[in-house]
Amino acid sequence: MSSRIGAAQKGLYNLTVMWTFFHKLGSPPWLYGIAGAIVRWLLPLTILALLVGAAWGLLFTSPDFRQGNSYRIIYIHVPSAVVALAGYYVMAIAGAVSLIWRMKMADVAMKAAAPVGAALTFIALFTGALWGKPTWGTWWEWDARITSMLILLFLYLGVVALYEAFDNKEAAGRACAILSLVGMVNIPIIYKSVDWWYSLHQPASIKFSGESAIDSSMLYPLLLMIGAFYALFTCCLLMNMRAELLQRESRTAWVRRLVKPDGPR
Amino acid sequence: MTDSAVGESLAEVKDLGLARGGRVLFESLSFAIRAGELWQLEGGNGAGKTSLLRILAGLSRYGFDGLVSRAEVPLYVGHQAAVKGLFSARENLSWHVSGGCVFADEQIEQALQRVGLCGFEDTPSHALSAGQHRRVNLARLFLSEARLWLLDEPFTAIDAAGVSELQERIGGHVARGGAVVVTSHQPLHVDHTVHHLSLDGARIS
Amino acid sequence: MTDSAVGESLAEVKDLGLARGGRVLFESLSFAIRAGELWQLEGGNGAGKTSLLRILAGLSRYGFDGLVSRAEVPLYVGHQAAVKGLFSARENLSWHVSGGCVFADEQIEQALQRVGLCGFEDTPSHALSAGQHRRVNLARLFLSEARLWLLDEPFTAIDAAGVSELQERIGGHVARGGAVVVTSHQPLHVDHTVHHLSLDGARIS
Amino acid sequence: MLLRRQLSLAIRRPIEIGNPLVFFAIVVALFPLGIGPASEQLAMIAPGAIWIIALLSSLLTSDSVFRSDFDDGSLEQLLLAPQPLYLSVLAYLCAHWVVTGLLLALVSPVFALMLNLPAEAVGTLMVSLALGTAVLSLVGGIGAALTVGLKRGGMLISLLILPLYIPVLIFGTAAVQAAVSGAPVGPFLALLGAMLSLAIALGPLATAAGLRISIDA
Amino acid sequence: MLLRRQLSLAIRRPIEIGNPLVFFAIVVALFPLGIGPASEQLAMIAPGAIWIIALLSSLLTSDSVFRSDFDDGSLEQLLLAPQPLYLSVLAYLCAHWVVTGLLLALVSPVFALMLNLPAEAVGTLMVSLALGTAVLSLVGGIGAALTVGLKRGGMLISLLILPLYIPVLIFGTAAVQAAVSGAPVGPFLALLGAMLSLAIALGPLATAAGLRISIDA
Ligand code: HEM
Ligand SMILES: Nc1ncnc2c1ncn2[C@@H]1O[C@H](COP(=O)(O)OP(=O)(O)OP(=O)(O)O)[C@@H](O)[C@H]1O
Ligand SMILES: Nc1ncnc2c1ncn2[C@@H]1O[C@H](COP(=O)(O)OP(=O)(O)OP(=O)(O)O)[C@@H](O)[C@H]1O
Ligand SMILES: [Mg+2]
Ligand SMILES: [Mg+2]
Repeated sequence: MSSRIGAAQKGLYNLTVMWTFFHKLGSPPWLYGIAGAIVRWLLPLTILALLVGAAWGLLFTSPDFRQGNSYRIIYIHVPSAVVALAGYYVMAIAGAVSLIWRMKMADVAMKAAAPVGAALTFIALFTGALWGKPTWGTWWEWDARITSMLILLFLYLGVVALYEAFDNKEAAGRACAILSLVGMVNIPIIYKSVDWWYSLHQPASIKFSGESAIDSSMLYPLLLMIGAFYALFTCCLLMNMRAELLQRESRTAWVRRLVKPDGPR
Repeated sequence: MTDSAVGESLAEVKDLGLARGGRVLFESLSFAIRAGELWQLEGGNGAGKTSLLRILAGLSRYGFDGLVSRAEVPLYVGHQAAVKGLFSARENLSWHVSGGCVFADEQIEQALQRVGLCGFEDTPSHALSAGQHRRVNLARLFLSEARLWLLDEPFTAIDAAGVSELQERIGGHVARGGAVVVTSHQPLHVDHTVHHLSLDGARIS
Repeated sequence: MTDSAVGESLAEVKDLGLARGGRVLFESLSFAIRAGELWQLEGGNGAGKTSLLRILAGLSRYGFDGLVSRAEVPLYVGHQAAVKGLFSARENLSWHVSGGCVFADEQIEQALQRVGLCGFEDTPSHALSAGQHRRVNLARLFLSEARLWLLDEPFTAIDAAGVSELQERIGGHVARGGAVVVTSHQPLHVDHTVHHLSLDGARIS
Repeated sequence: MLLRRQLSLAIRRPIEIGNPLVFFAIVVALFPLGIGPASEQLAMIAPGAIWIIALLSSLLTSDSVFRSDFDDGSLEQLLLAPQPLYLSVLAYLCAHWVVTGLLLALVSPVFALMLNLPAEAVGTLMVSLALGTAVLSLVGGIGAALTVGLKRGGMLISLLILPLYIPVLIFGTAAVQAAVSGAPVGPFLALLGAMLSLAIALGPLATAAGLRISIDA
Repeated sequence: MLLRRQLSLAIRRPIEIGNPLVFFAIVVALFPLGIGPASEQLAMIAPGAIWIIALLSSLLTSDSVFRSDFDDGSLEQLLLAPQPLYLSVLAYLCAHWVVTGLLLALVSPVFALMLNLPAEAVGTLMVSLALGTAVLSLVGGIGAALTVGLKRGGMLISLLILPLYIPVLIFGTAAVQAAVSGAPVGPFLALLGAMLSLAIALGPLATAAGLRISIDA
């Protein structure tokens, strides 16, 4: 009995903690500070992981017996592709939060995620194209994954462009939130349809035939790079958010104090 | 001067503040618009009259501080005429987008007559003059059953005779227990107490 | 009341007649607008004021009877503001489509100051209020070197202070030997003889 | 009621209703001109070509669904109206579909003929066009609502909604190609139908929200 | 001066200039999606497809060359201005060409790559696009001027000007196809150049006359 009361109390306590946490999340100066703190330790770690992963992947693994050295681009290509896809969901969920709970900070997060995601998508496409030339003999192929990646890039660009087109940034945030939610409904549909469409025309798959054969000596640096890219995404996101916060709150007292610590309050 | 007893509140504003483009337009504005009241918003160009009316109407929903509540859907007449050039005056009214309820043909006929559009009922609206074009929209003042009217410079492009007819209509609506908020750069000549709300310094008089 | 001696004719109209939508708006109208004259076109909504001004400006070139001649290109201010929402007030004036001649920056600065747009020079015009938007266009009255001005309801959406400033400007232009034709539903308060041309029965007074 | 208003706005001029048709006809004529008149080649690309035309014409016209109402202030009145915005929006989009998609679906046999599409695929073409263009109109409405308040929407709307159009394009052409090759078309049409139901349920909601934002910006 | 004004209207927002590009990219992506990814087939239709895209994007955007100026009264002012209308119109159309045609010509190599066009035809593609789209802009201006005063121009403009576009389409694709097959491309480009001179001489005149009529209606 008493333990149940205790549990209930604990639940209540948790709820209040959650609530104050949410409340704090909604407070720009707090978010600005905490994001700064996270970036401060995460960024060096990310750079370290990137360096180690790159060195490991590029220098300490053996060349592939079929593709020679060109396969090493996988250490950039796959992580950026994976994180670009995940980034869209981060953006869309932030958009949903900002629409439903009217949390301004989610809005900021969504705005900050779009360009980072677009950049990662572009990197994935670019490295894929570079890789395609030596392996497939063509820069571009209308393959299911490639096509859906291209569409993902357009979805990201759409969000960025829509945001920029609005003068009223609050309205811009809501409009982008709607767009990214609609896009989130569509991503699985697009993926499935492109997949299906491709298999309809050319059932043979050139690309991922060697996938299962991936060697563990290649796998571990790859996993490390994927982790590093996730961290990189987080860092860029947080730094973007900090910049956006400063811009949005440029007229408030805390920003003024930040910029001119000894200025008039 | 007739002034009805204090009626129920049709719209209420608490602690309203608005800043646009870095300028504070008004701050901590609190008032209630009650049935039987006529309010005139005053202020120079760019004082924030339109912005305040749109907030009252519920068209602007964020970007301001404070609370706004409305008892019912108001009739809003904005800077734009909301008249489709391809439709005739009659069609514009009978298919008006805001009309959940459809008006009878005679009602529309009458309303058009009241705004002086006799003989122009079936002209496509893009072939009307500027003032006639606005009159098509203003005919809604003779049709609507909304109690709260929010009119943003309703007298624009209307000739002197039309203005006095409209002012009469506004006075009549207030006398029948409606409430009207008007912005206008001309003084109102109405048989009714006018509450002035000047936004130049954002104080209530 | 100053009235300059009869100046040269800047625009002339002979035997002008116009019918629109089956109604005769005016018939056998003949008059000349001379330097130093101020004309006010009068008439209710739909009387044909705008139509007449557009004929005078040379924008309407057929569909009427009679002869129109102009000495030079007039300055025309129509119902529409001709202000691009994407441009700031400054850009709107310095890149004005009608400007063969480019104005100096100080001139534009001054003109904007005169129409009370200090502090809004670089705001994109779509973020201006209705009256400020029209003021951007009216700043051309402080820049243009045209002698004949054709102003179609220039006081629309302008607040009381702005209207008297504009009327002063109009009076000044006429006094300096220009000619102005204005349509307005409000009486003009100018230090100058006003020639009234009423289109309600299309007679000259 | 609103539907009737929008439709009569659309067909106010007799010339208007013919215009989209002529547009389709001319663009259909462009394909042989641009690609070469070899008939087997044309037949091969016919399903794709007709679908691409449907897509583009839906795209181009959807920008204007709310534009004129926004410009003249009618949209404000619509948002203030007592009826649910969901229904009003549905009426607008339905009118848009009738004058673009449905019309195209009805005359598509002629174009199929011009591009040498086998006769047995024509029925499928019509049904898939009718279903698919309804989805296009509903999705296009979202883009139109989000961009209508922008001073320079420009081509932004195409960037926003073309990616969302792609599943419709893929399944639509797949259905027609299946019909050409004699494969069953049921699954594809069912998929288009499923997308349509999803679009009817969610599209007007997003559109309504978008309109509220645009009117406020 | 006017050219500068129009250009800066067009590129007021940095994001704006990217929009047409993205539009092209998406429409280029539609072709393989609609027609199928087989690369030799794509290469076959690539010249035609790119030209059709150029045509459509010129068509769609030319409607708006004078539209906003008409709506806000700037066009009246332009007609009253002292400078020759021929030059003003040329400036407007030139700005339109720069942000649609020239831009498309500059990025067309990327699209050629995506559609597997042989590399040796890319130069011809760029030159023919640059010349041809200039003609398209000039011709489109005539249609825009004639329809700008109509309350519902709608797709009327496409009806008016698409037939005039067709010679450009034919010679443009012919030039690229000649380059693909190794034939001399000079005659085709010369023809396009001749059309361009004709269009520069006559197009703005017709456009100016059309504007005067539209403003009067
Ligand atoms: C522009 C061209 C390309 C694009 C857009 C692209 C895109 C992608 C995407 C979206 C993924 C999926 C990441 C995930 O599983 O979530 C991926 C993974 C991968 N790609 Fe590419 N790719 C391209 C070219 C290539 C080429 C040329 C190769 C090699 C021949 C290649 C090899 C791989 C491999 C091995 C994976 C990992 C597969 C897995 O773990 O699932 N890609 N790429
Ligand atoms: N979309 C916008 N973005 C930013 N600022 C705006 C916007 N619209 C208006 N403003 C600013 O808000 C202020 C008030 O505008 P508002 O339209 O409410 O004025 P108003 O009192 O109605 O003036 P008027 O008498 O000219 O109609 C103006 O200074 C204007 O610059
Ligand atoms: N495009 C048109 N086609 C046919 N008739 C028109 C057209 N434009 C205006 N008219 C008619 O011409 C008459 C005069 O219009 P005009 O715009 O000149 O009036 P106005 O005196 O300027 O009125 P207002 O004071 O309302 O601006 C009106 O009766 C109108 O119906
Ligand atoms: Mg206002
Ligand atoms: Mg008038």
